[in-house]
Amino acid sequence: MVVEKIAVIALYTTIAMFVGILFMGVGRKIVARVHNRVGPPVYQGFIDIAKLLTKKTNISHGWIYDLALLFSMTGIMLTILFLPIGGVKLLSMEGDAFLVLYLLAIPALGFALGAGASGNPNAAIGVMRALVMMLSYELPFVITLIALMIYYDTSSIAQIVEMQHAKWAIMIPPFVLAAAVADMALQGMLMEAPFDIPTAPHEIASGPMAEFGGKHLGALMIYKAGTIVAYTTLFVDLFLGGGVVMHDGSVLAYLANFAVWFILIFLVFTLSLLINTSFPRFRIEQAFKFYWKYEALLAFISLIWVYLMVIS
Amino acid sequence: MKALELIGKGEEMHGRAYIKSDKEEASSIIKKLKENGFDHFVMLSCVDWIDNNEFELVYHLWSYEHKEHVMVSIILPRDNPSMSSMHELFPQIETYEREIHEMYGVDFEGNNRLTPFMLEGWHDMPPMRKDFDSKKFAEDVFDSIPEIKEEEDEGI
Amino acid sequence: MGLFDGDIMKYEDWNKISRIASRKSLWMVHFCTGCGAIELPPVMTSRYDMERFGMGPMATPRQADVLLITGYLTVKTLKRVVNVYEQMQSPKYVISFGSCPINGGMYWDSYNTVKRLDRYLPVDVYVGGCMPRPEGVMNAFLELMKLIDEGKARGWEKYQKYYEQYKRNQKMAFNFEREKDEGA
Amino acid sequence: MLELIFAVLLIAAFATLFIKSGRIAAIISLIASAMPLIAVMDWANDFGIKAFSFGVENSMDFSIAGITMHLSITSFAWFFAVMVFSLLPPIFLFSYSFFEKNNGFFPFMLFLITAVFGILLASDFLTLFFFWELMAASSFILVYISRDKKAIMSYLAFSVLSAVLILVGIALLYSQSGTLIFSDIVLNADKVTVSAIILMVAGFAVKSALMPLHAWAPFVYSKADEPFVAFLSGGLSKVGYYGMFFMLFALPGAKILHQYFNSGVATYLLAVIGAISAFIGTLLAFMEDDLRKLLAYSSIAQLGYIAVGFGIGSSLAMAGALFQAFNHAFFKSVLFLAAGAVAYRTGKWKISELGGVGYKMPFTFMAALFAIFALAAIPITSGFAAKWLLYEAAVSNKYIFITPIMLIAGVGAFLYSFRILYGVFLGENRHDDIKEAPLPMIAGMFLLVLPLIIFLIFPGYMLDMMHSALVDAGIGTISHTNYVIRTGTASYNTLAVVIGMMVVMIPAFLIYVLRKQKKVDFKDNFLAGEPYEFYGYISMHAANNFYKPIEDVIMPYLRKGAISFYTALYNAMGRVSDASRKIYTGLSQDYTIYIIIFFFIIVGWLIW
Repeated sequence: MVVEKIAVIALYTTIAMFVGILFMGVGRKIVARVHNRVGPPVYQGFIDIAKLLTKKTNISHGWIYDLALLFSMTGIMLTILFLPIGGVKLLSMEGDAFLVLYLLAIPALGFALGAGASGNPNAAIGVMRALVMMLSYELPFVITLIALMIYYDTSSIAQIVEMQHAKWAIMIPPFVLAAAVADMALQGMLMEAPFDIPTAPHEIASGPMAEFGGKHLGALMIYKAGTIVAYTTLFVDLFLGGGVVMHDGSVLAYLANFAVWFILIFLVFTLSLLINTSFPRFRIEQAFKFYWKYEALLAFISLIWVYLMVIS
Repeated sequence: MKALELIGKGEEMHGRAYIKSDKEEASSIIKKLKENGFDHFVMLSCVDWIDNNEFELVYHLWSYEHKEHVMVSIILPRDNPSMSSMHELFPQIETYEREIHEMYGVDFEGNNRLTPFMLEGWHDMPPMRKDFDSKKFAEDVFDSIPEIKEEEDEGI
Repeated sequence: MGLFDGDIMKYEDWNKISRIASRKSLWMVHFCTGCGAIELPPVMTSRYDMERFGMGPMATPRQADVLLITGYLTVKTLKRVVNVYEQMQSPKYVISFGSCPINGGMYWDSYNTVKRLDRYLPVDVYVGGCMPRPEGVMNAFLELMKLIDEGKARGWEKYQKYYEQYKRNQKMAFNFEREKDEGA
Repeated sequence: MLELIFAVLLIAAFATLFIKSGRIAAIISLIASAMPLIAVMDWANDFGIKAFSFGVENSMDFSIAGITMHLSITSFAWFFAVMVFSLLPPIFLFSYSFFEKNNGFFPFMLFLITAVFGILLASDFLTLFFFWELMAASSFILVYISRDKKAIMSYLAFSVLSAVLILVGIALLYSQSGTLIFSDIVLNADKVTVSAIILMVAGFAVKSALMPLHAWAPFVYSKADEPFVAFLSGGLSKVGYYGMFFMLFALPGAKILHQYFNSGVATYLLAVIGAISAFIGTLLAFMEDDLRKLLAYSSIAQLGYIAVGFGIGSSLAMAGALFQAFNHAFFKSVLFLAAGAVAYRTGKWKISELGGVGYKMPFTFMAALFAIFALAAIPITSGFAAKWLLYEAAVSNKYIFITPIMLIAGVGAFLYSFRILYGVFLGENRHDDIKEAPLPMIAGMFLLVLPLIIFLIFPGYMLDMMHSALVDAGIGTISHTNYVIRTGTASYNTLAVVIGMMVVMIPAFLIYVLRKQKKVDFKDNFLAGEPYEFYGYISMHAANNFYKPIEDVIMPYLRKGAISFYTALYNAMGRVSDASRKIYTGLSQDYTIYIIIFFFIIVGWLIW
């Protein structure tokens, strides 16, 4: 039984990473189509990563710089382990939403350490912006998370997914507002256009990644692909019922749930890309004020609304 | 022309006031012009008259009130020319002076930043002077650099 | 202990895979020196769209494979270009735009412009024209891809092989000292 | 047994008074400080099953000037003793090479230890207050060594404030329950009024730097010697929490407060104060440039978490609070010792001046790195388990105001932890001439990091240690095995996280091994082609004014912070005392009038 469980977990994690890399190519295709361009082939993500990993010479700024490579990939795959994907509870019975929130911080901090060790001033400014972005979008996201926890009276994502079988969370009135706020926070997490402040190529030479090349950049591309899957799956699990359509344990149910999950995260990713193509880049203070003033206010309203619903 | 009345001498050339003066008097003329309306310092240029062996420094000023352009020109001898710096009047003059010092070799007393400005690691004579043969210099420098010799075997 | 440095997978077919990968996704950093940089936006935008070949601009030389020299090079900028080229990670390629890097172009007699770029850097593809049109630039990219595919784009190996000669030439250009008597 | 420990400590203290060389004094104090730790360790097996009683056999009574003091160990005092005394040997090991000359650090540190030992063992309020004063005095002298006027004055003012609050509290308790012995007060706890509890809790809160009473912390932490500050922020603040724990739970103060206000508002207020101090502490922390002040504000923030746990009061929250206290004791002392080691080598405190120290001091950097991971509660360290328990408690009690603020303070911890790592240890290598810290210092730091690793995989051990403390104090415990903590709403399996990480590390390691790589110096960096040495010196260290963009957004709101409140108070007191000076005019007639007025007030009061 345990071996079968490990096999399922390994299968789903690798599938999730491949879906992530596929989405990078698809993302660039969608953005190109919006620009009325042909755009790269859909499998461009795989080629980029293959090219980076087969670079002949690689530079390193010391053992902490290599730590970034290990930390970022390990952290994001560990997060995917703890997220229910397509209704399949990988390890998410063992941990809960707070654990996932802090697991998402491991790659960010490891990445920041690597950038810091590279000694490039652009990298440090990029990391400063990334951490400030994290602080700013974390407030509204956390408030919506607590609203969900109070409503479903549990803090484990797997149970939240189970309780949404009958009705998706987004159908409950206060959670429509909460989903909108969480989607804008998702825009910040995926670092899409209005909030791609940390890795701004024009201002700070692509921020923290200024000194990353070759296999280090390849690992970071895999990390970026992982974040696309991890954040969108988190959003889908919390608000759109985790893509669970059929509940009996048959293979058909696995496939159906997986297909629905795939479609849902594709829609969420496309929505964030469309916002990406239509917005210039904010300054870091504007993003901070946007999240802490307007988003936090909306989130707090939905939190109080849920609180009143729960008490009555 | 307003400038000519102000200074009293000089004539009108192609619609611009052209005032000839010499080293000592130039700064007082420009100060006088600056006070009554000519507050925009356009540029400082240097002309190399190699035939009569002299440099001509021309200070261009413009006045938005009178819509007039005035040129104050100074003649300097060609061998070791020197002029007093006027960066107290207009701060940007210091940069023009640096450039002219580097390109023509005119020495400006009082300007303490006459360091190499655009040419990095330049040990030759100032290149904009007419007696500097740029084509010959180019051949000397760039043709003397040999081709990259590759061994014939193709096996890289 | 390079896992793929030939000890597990045969060197040739490993080279083949890395060549295919690097051909289909060429990332470029362009050193916008002369008047050629303005030729690149039309190549990136919707009419010609170089991204369909997987090419895209990158911010730092560490991340890039192709160095675009888009115009004339003075001795001062050549020092920076060499610095950027050495920070790139091989396999790396150089494309130079315009006639100035070929033979000095209209600055053939200037005291400051570098006449033949390939004495200082190994150049893989030259693009003629006093600033080539976007079709010329696209043609150069396709040419580079063909060279990579046939394994002929070995500028970076040439640089490593004849490193001393390149360095000697660069040093001669950077601090050239004519004897005083020749001058005026 | 207790007499022997007290004797050893006092003899060592007096001995080190006269020793000039720091080395010998350090060795003596190291041996002396190990004594209470050994005593505490061999009491461990007593508390497996022992019910909560004050009369445990190894108690001791001694009398000074006719007053008898009762000392005996209890289970929760034992937990705090383990936490506080396991800090000391590594700190003394660290200070073996930190102090060439014995500048009075060792004797008064030993007096401080006897005082803390006395407080934790006290079983009646008189002994507690006696040792509390001894602690205040010896720590004041340790602060005095730093010769910084502001630190000395603020520490003096606040320890006097806390002593007065506790003294009045004890007097009230004595007047209401007629006795000072803890066990008797617990018996007739219903007669204890609310004001006594509030005063005592406030008095203890001063020592653990809760928000309104925290003004002394930034000054004292940034001026006193590093080893003392490590113990002050790691150990002494926990003694303050021991007092609060005793007042709120052992002597069921929390129940009395609930009955009085017939709702949990009082303890909820304590939780809110804790959350606010965590939030504002973090905001102030990541804008600081002085490394020690930054650590001071981060200390206030982390201590705020414990106050939140005390405020909520459920078994989950209390387990989280005690676990957080344990973690905070260790990772905060490692951070202060690391700051001390860096200052020992470079002599600088400001983050903007430090830079690239980690390249030359790798072991200090590794210790600080692990401590910062514990501080930022990354799931691969034991810090996360503590904060997870607190979040679980807050969510299950549906506190919608505290939980977001706590979580944001947790995320804010990443900001100043990166500031320390980048500003001090990484970045441009500006300190090429320094050597690694001497061996005793590194040994001290790594000894302190050890518990954080042990409780990383097996938080269950920590919960077992607390088990008897929580049960005896009447708080009940939470279900847990060695590595899984199960609560009503969710469960957290540390083994799953660690094994998952190991398995997932393989592909990442594979990619790392894929190609050989060339080590490159930080000078070979992308500066848009500019060679590093070209202009003589391009400063590549972007650690000055690091979070300026948010500072401009946040600072206007924080302008009127607590410290400016105290300066206003300070000036107000100056004016009042100045006005009162005018009364002593030196004329005898005025004095007679004052006496007559005073006489009339007394008579009026009696008649009325």
